Amino acid sequence: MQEPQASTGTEHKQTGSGQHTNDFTIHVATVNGSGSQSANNTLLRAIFYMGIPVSGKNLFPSNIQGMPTWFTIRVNKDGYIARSENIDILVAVNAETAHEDVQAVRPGGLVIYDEPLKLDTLRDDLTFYPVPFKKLVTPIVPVAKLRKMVSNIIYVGVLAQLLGIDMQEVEKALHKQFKGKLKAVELNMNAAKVGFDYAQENFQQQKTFTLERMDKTAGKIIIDGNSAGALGSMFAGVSVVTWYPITPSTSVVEKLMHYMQKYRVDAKTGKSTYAILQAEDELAAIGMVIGAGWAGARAMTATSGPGISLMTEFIGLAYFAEVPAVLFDVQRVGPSTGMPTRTQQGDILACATLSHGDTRHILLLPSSPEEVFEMAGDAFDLAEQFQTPVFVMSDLDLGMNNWMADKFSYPDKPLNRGKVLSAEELEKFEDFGRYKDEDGDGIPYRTLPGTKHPKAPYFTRGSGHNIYAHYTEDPEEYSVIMQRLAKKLETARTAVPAPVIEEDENAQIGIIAYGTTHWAVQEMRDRLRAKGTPTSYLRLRAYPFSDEVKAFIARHERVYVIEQNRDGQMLALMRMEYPAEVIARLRSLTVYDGLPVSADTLTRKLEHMEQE
Amino acid sequence: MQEPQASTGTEHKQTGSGQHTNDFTIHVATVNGSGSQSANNTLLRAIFYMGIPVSGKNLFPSNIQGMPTWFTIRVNKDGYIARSENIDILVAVNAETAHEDVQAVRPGGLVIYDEPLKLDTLRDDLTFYPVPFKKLVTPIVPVAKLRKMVSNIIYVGVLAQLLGIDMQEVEKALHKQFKGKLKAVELNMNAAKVGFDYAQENFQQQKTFTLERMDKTAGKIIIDGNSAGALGSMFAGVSVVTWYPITPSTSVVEKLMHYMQKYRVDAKTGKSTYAILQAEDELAAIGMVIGAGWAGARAMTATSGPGISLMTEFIGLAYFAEVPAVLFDVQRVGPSTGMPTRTQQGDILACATLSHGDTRHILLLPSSPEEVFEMAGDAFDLAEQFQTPVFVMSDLDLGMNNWMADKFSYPDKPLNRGKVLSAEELEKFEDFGRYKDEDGDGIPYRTLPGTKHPKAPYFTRGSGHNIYAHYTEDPEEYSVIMQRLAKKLETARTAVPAPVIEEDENAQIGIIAYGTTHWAVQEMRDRLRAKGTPTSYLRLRAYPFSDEVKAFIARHERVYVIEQNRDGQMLALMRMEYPAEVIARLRSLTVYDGLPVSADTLTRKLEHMEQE
Amino acid sequence: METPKSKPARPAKTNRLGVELTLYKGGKSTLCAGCGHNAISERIVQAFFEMNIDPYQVIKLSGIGCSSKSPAYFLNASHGFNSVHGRMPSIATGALMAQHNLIGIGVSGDGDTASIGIGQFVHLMRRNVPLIYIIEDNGVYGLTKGQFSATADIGSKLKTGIVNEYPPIDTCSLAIELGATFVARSFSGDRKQLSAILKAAIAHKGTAMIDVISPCVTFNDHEGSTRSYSYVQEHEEYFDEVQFVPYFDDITVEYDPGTTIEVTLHDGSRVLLSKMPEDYRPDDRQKALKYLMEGKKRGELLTGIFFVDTDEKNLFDLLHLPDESLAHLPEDRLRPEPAALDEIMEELT
Amino acid sequence: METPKSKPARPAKTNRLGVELTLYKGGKSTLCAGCGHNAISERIVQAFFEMNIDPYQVIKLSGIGCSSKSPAYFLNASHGFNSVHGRMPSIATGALMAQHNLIGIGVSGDGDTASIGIGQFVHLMRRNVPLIYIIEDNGVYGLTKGQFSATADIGSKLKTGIVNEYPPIDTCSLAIELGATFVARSFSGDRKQLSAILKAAIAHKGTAMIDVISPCVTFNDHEGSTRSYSYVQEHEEYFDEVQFVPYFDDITVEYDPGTTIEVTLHDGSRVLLSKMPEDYRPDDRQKALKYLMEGKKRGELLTGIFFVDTDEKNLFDLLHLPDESLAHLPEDRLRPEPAALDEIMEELT
Ligand SMILES: Cc1ncc(C[n+]2csc(CCOP(=O)(O)OP(=O)(O)O)c2C)c(N)n1
Ligand SMILES: Cc1ncc(C[n+]2csc(CCOP(=O)(O)OP(=O)(O)O)c2C)c(N)n1
Ligand code: SF4
Ligand code: SF4
Ligand SMILES: [Mg+2]
Ligand SMILES: [Mg+2]
Repeated sequence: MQEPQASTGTEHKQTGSGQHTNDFTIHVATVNGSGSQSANNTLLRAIFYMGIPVSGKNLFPSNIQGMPTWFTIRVNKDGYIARSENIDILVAVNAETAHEDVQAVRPGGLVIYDEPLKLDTLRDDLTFYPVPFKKLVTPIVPVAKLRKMVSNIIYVGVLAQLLGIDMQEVEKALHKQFKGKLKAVELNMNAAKVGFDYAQENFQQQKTFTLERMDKTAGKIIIDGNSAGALGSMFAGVSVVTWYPITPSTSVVEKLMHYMQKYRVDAKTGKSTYAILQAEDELAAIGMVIGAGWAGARAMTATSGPGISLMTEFIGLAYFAEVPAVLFDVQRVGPSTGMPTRTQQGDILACATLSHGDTRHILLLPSSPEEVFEMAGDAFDLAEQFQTPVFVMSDLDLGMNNWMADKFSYPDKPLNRGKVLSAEELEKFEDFGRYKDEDGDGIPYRTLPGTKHPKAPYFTRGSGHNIYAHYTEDPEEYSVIMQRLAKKLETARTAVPAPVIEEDENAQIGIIAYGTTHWAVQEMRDRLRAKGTPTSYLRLRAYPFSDEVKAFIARHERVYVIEQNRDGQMLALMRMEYPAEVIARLRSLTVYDGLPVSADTLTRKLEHMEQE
Repeated sequence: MQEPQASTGTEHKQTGSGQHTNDFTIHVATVNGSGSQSANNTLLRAIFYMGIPVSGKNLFPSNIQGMPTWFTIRVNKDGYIARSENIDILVAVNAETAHEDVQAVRPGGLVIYDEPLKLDTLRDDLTFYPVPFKKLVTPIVPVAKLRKMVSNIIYVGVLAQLLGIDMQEVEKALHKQFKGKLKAVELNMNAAKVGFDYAQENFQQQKTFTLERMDKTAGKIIIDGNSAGALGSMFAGVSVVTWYPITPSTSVVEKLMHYMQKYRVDAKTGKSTYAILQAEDELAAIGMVIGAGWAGARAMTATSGPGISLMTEFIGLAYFAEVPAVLFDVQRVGPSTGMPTRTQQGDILACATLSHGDTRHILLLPSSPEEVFEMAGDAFDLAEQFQTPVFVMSDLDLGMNNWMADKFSYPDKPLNRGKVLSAEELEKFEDFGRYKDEDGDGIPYRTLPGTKHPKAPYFTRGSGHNIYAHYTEDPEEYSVIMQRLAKKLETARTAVPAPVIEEDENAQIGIIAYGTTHWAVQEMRDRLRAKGTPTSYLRLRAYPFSDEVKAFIARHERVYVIEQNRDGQMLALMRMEYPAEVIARLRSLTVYDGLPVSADTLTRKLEHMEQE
Repeated sequence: METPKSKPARPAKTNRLGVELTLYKGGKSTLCAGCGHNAISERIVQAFFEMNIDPYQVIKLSGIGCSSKSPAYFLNASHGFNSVHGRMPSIATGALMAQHNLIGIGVSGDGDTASIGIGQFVHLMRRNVPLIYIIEDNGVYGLTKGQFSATADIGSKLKTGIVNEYPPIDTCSLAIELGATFVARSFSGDRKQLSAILKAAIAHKGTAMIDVISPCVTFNDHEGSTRSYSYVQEHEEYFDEVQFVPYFDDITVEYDPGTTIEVTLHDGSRVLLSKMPEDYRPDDRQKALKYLMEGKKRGELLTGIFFVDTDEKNLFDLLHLPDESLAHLPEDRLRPEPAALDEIMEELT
Repeated sequence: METPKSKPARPAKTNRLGVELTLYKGGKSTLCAGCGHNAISERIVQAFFEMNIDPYQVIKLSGIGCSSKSPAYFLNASHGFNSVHGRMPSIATGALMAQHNLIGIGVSGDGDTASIGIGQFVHLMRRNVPLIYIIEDNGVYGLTKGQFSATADIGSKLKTGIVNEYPPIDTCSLAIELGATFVARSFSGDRKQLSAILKAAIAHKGTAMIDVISPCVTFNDHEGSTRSYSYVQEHEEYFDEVQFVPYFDDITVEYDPGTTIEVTLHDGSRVLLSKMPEDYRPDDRQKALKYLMEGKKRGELLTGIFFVDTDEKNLFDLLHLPDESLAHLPEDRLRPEPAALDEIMEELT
C-alpha cells in the first residue's frame, strides 16, 4: 500500500510535450442529475469571457439521474470547436467510471479528483490533484440537500487556480448561469473560492496548460442549436406550434414557449399571437401542423427519428395536397429508439423521401446556431412559397450542446407568404385552378379558408385530383399533377440556401459535408493543408441540390462525401440523380458511432482512403 | 333524326384490317356494384375453357356502387396478357360513359349496346349491335330486384353468338362462378341463352373477330394474385395474421380466412392452427406481427401504401431488434391516398429503406400468381432465416385482376425456420450472445420465449444494444451491431430469389423490369425483335440485388430500367450501390398513370428514347 | 296574400343572410342509393342554411371512408379537407387554431373514429375544440366492403356470416367520460331530431359530438345486423325530446319548466329538452353514463342529447387567442421588433 | 426447531417450484432513487416468486419511458420486449397469440398509455387478451423531463408553474367502460394492497388492468402536484379491501359473507373483497363507474379492485387456439397436405 499522497499535485513522469496555452481539453466525469451541468457551463462561460474560443459537449445517458455523464470543454485559440479526442485535463468525481476515465487521459495530462477515490496510483505519467470535495463543501453549505449541487462548483475554483481563469469571470458566469439570483450566485461563488483557495494552498502551480486572455469572443454569444431554432421560428412569425416531447428535440419547443410568452403576448390585451399545443403523439402533432398550414398559419413541429417515422403518412398527404409545414428533426442515433442521447445524421434519406408513392421533400442543413436561426426563417418562407413540408435537419450535437456563435442578425427580408390569393386577386383569374401551374414554375396558387369568393373554396384531398382540385381517377389528370410536383421540386433547387464553397486552386480532392460535420472538416482541412494536401470544400445547405453541387464535383478528381451515418445517405441522394461521370468521383466517408465527429477520426479515415 | 336502326348489327364503313381470330379485346363498360363482375368473369372463363389464352383487367372506381367501371378481356393466341390499348369490341351498358366509350373503339370494331342508348349514330366505322336488355330480362327474371344483376349475363350470350363461344363452356363457367349453386346457374344460363338467341335471330354473323378452340390453357388455372398470396402463405405455414382492411390488399386476408377455415382447422378438436385478427389500424397490425414473430410464429400482414407509411416506426424496430415479419404490400397509386383502385409500383423506395436511421429491407418482386405463391413461401423462410421484415411487393394489377396461371406446385422444401436455438442447443454455446455473429454471415442466433435455459432469456429492444442484447450507449458496441446488420443484408443477396435472365446474343440493349411490368415487356421485346432490334432482359425478383444484376448491366451498352412509378425508384436503388461505369449504362423508362402498363406504350417510349 | 309585417319579402331559396340555398349544397353524391350518409348531408345543408351561417366561414373536414367523402356533398362554398384515415381530429384542431373564427364541421365514420381514429378522438374530446364532430355510424367499414368496425354490437352478423364478439365502443359514453361538452346521438332517418341536434351543435362553441346511426344499405342492412334500417327503427328510443329555438327567432315557446329543461347555447339559441328521466340534468356526466348503460342493457338504442355543458372553457380560451385569426395576423404582430432580438442576444453573451 | 409435517424443508429463497428468488429479480435499476417504479418492480418480483410461476414461462413487455425500462429490473429469467412508445399492447397481443400458454406482463407509463398509446389501450381492453397490464402512473413524462401526460389532474402544477387545464383520462373508468375484465388501482407505496392485486392479476386469465400511482420524485413530487407522495398519501381511500388466497394455499379463511365477496379466479385462487359500498358487485360495470366518478368528485383517490368478471371469453378462446402454442406447431400441422393444394387448384381451373 502506498502512503496517502500529500495534496501537492502529485506530478508523475511527464510524457506530454511542452506548453499548451489556450489549447487543450477539460473532461469532467460526473453523474447526471447531480448539478454538474451548472458547474460545467460556468467553467465554459468564464473561459469565454476571457476572450478565448471555447466549446462544450455533453455526453449524457438516456436516463434522468445517477448515471455517468461526461462534459468536455475544448479551449482552442484557433477557434476549432469540433470534438477533440484528446483529454488533457480530467475532473474525476464519479467513482463508477473514475478508473477508466483516468486511463483515457493523454500522457502528461492533469487529473483533479475526489480525494477518497485515490486515483493517483493508477498512472505515473499524469499529475494528480486530490480535492476533498465533501470536506470542503460541508462548512460552507449548511443545508445538506444542497451540498451535492454546490460541491461541483468547487472544481471550477480549483481549475481557475490551476489554469489561470480570472475569478471575476467566474463570478460573471455565475451571474449569467443563475440569471442574477443573488443568493445562488453568492453560495456558488463561495464554493468556487473555496476550491480556488484550496488549490492555491495545496497544489504546486503547473505551467503545461494555461489560459491567457484573448479577444476572440467579443460580440459572440453562447447558445445551443435548439434555442436558436426557437428564436429563428419566433422571428419567422410562427404562430402554431404542436409537438410531442422527444429527446433531443424537446427544448426547441420548450425554449419557444419561453420566448413566445415574453415577446408574442400582447401587453395590453394579454392575448397571444400564437398557439402552442402539446399533442398526444407525433401523428397528431403533424396533423395539427398540416391543418394549421392549410388554414394559413405558419405552423411547425419539432421531433426526432421515431417521431419522423410516425409522421410518414401525414407527410405524404402534405406533399400531395400541397400544404406548407415546417419540421425540425433534431437527429439522434437510429434505427428505432437507437441511442436517444447520441448524435447522428441518420434521417437524411428517410426525410428526403418520406412516405409511400413518389414523394420528395425539401431539407435544410444547418451547421451552426446562426444557421439554425436563419434557416428556421428560410424554412417557413420555403414551406409557404412551395406549399410543401420543409425539414430543418439539425442533430443532437448542434441542438443540445453549447456553441459559441455570432450574434444573430435580424431578418432582412419580409416574410414570404407565397402564392396566396385574396378574394380580390381571385377576380383576375379567368379559369382559376388550385393545382394549376400558372407561372410555369410548378407552384400553384392557393386560397385560404374564409376567403369570400366563389372561386376560393376547394376540397383538399390526398386522393387523386385534377388541377381544379376535383377528385379524379383519370390517368392523364393524375399525371399532370405528378409532373408539376416534380417540376416544383426542380424550381426549389434555385430557391433553397446555396452551398458554401471554399475552393483551393491546388486541390485535387474535393470534400462535401453538411451539418455539424462541418467543424471537424474545417479542422481536418487545415491539418491536411499543413501536411501539403490542399482540399476544396463544398458545404451543402439544402436538398434538393442546386446546380453548383454538380459543378463542384465535376471540378475535382475525387470528392469525399463525409457524413454521420452508416449508409452514406446524402451520397445516396446524389447518386440518385447525378450522371455517371459525376458519380465516378464520389467517395463515401462515414462516421456514425454517436459521438460528435472529430478531426482526428476524419483525417485518419481520409488519409487511409487516399492510400487505398 | 335517323331511323331507329333495325337490330341487324348495323355495319358501318370498316377501316380495321382483316380477320382477328383469337386475338382481340373486349371492353365492357358498366357501373360498379351492378353485378357485371360475374358476367365478365363468366365470359373470361368460357373463353379460357375453349383453350384460348385470355386475361381480364378490371378498371373500377374507388366507390361502392353506381360509378363507371370497365372490364377489358384480352384474347390472345400467342399468350400475351398485358393490357392492350386497343378496344376491338365494346359492350356499352353505362349511359354515363357510353359516348366516350364508343369514341375509344378502334375503327372496324364492334359495339354491343343497350338499345335505349342509341349509340349507333355516333360513328360510321364501327358495327353496332343494339340489345334491348330490359325487355329481354323481364320475362325470365320475375323478381325485379334480381333483374339488374342477371341482365348483364345477356351480353355474354350475345358475345357467345357473335364471336363463337361454345355455350357449353359458358354453362361450365357459370357453374364455376356460382360455385355449383344450381338455381343461380340456371337463372343465369337462361339469360345467356336469351342473349344468344336474340343475337342469332337479329344480327348478321360477323367474321372479323372470331374465337376458335385451342389447347393452350390445359392444366392452367385462373386466379388473382391476392388469392395466390393467401395460398402461398397457408402452405408456408403462416400462423398469425393481423391486418387492417385497405384496397387493394384486403382480399389477401379475406381469401386466407376462407382457405384457413377449410384447411387449417383440426377436424377432431375444432381448434385452429392459426390466429387471424383484424386489428384497429396498421400500427397495431404490424405490432402484432412483430410480437408474434418474436415469439416464434410465422406472422404476416397485408396492406397498401398508406398502411406501409403507418408501419414505418415499427419496421425500424423489427429491423434493429431483428424480428421476422412478412408484409404483403399490394401497391396502389400514391402518394397519400392517391388512386386506391389504380395500379403502380410506387412503394419500392419507401419499403426498401423504410424508417428513420440506417435501415434496409428485403423486397420480393413477384410478376405472376405462381410467383406470389412461391414468394410467399420464400418470404416466410427469408424472414425467419434473416430475422428481419420481408416485403412481398405485389400491386393492384397482379393482386386483384384475374390471371391465367400454371397450377401451383407443392413446396419442395421444408420450412426454413432459421437459427432458433432450443435449450439443448444453447448448451453448446460457451459464450452465447443473441446478437453475435457466430457464423460470419451476419446472422445471429435467437431463442424463443418459453425456452427453459438460463442463457435463453433476453430483453429485446429498439434502443442501443450490444451482442449480448444488453443496453448500451457505447460507440463501439453500437457500431458492431450496425456493421453486422449491413453484413446480414449482404448475405441476403445470395439467398433471395435470383433474377430471371433472357439474354439475346445480338442485343445491345438490355432491359430490366420487375413485377407486373414483365408482361408488357415480354410483348414489347417480341415486337422489337420482329422489327430487328433484339434485346436482352433481366427480370428482377428481389432486393437486395444479387451479383448477376450488376453483371447483366455491365454486359450491355445501355440498359432500360422499366417501372411503374414517377421517380424511377428501383433505378434509384441501383444507383445507390453500383459503380459509375455500371450506372452509366442505365436509363429510366417509367409509366405511372395508374393503368396496367401496355406493350404499346412501352414500345413507343423505348423507341423514342432510342432515337434521342 | 298577406305578408307579415316584420319580415320583408325575400326571393325564394335564400336565407336571412341573403345567401342562396345552392351555396349550401354540395356535389352529386357518389355514395350508394339509400345510404344513410346522404340523408345526413341533406340535414347538414338544411341546418347551415336555416341557421344563416355564411358558408364561406365554414370549414368541413373528414378522414377516409364513404362517410368521409360526404363533405363533398354539402357546403360547396366552404373550404374542405379530406384528410387521412382516422386523423381528422388533428387536422381540424390545427385548422381551427389557425382560424378560430371559422365554424368547423368534421365528418367521420365509425371505422374512422372508433377503430383507427380512437386515439385522436379521445384527445379531441378532452380539449373541447369548437368543432361539430359527426360520426356516420353504420357499424362497418363501407368503403372497404363491409368488415366490422369497433362500434359493431356483440352478436351482430355480417353478410358473410361472421359474428362480432368484441364489446362495442359506445362513442357517446366515451365522449362524456372524457370531458366532451356536447354529446348526442341521432339517426340518419330522423329528419326532425337530427336537424334540431345539428342546429344546437352549430350554436355550441365547444366540441359537439354527434353519433348518427346511418345504415349501410350495401353491407349492413340485412337480417341479423343491429345497424339495419329495420333494426334501428325497431330499437330506437328517444332519451329526450329535443326542440331547438334559434337566437334570431324572437318567439316565446311555451313549456312546463317542471318537465322541460332549457339550455342556452353560446350564440343565444336555446335547446329545450323534455321527456327525459326525471332526475336527469344535461350537465351531469354520471347520470348520462348511467342512462346510456341502462338503455343498452335493455337493448334500446337511445337517441337525443345526452349531455351539454356550456360553461367549460374551450381550447381557444385556454390558448388566449386574439380576436383575429392567427392566420391573418400581419407581419408586425408575428415578428418581434429588432429590440427584442438585441435583448435576447445580450442575455446570451 | 420443528418442521411442519406437510411441508418439506426447502433451502431458503426458493419457492414451491424450487426456483430461486434471484431468477425473479432483475438488473440493477437505473431509475432515480426513490422512484415509485422501483417499488413496483419489487412487488412484481415478489408476486411471481410467491405465486410459484416459472419465470421461463413469462414474457414481460413494455413501451418507452422510465416506467417501460422497469422490465429490465425484474424477472431476469423471462424473455422481454421493450418495444416502441405507446404500442406495447399490439406487441403483447401478437406475442401471446404466438405463445398463448405463456404469462404476459406488460408495463407502461401514463404517457405511454394515455397519451400516445390510448388507441392501442382501448382496443386491448376490448379484446380481453390475457395480459397483466400495469400503468406506472406518475402524471408526467418522466423520461422526457416532466411534461404533463393525459392522466394529470386539472389544476395539478408542474415545477415550471404550468397548470394542467385538460380533463384527465381515468384509465380505470375507461377500461371498465370498454369491457376489460379485471380493473384495479393501487399505489406503489402500498406493499400489501399492490401485492394482493398483482397476485390476483396473475391468477386472472384475461386482461388485468392495474393503474398504479407511482410518484416521480424528480419531476412530479412537489407542492401543487396531485401525484406527489404526500398528496397521494393524503388522498388515497380504499374502495375495497383486497385479500388474496392462492389456489395452493389450503387454508380456510374466515369471513362474513354479508360484507365480503369472494371471487374465484381462473387458476382457482380466490380474492376476497370487503369494506366496499354495500350495493356493489365486482362484475357490475355501471356501479363501478359510478363509484369511481363519485370518488373523484369528492377529491378521493380510490384504490382497490373495481371490477372482475371471470366469465368472459378471452381472445384465445374466441380464436379457438389449440392446446400447444402456435409457435411450436410442427410443419405437418402448419402446411396442409398436397391433396389440399390439388383440390384448390382443381377449383380454380
Ligand atoms: C391508413 C389507411 N388504412 C386503411 C384504409 C382503407 N380504408 C378506407 S375507408 C376504411 C374504413 C371506412 O369505414 P368507416 O370509417 O366506418 O366509413 P364508412 O365507409 O363505413 O362510411 C378503410 C379501412 C385507408 N384508406 N387508409
Ligand atoms: C415515438 C416517440 N415519441 C416520443 C418519445 C420520447 N419519449 C420517451 S418516454 C416518453 C414519455 C414517457 O412518459 P410515461 O409513459 O409517463 O413514462 P415515465 O417516464 O413517466 O415513467 C416520451 C415522450 C419516444 N421515445 N418515441
Ligand atoms: S357501401 Fe355502405 S356506407 Fe358506403 S356508400 Fe354504400 S351504403 Fe353507404
Ligand atoms: S424521472 Fe421520475 S419517473 Fe423517471 S426514473 Fe426519475 S423519478 Fe422515476
Ligand atoms: Mg362505417
Ligand atoms: Mg409517466
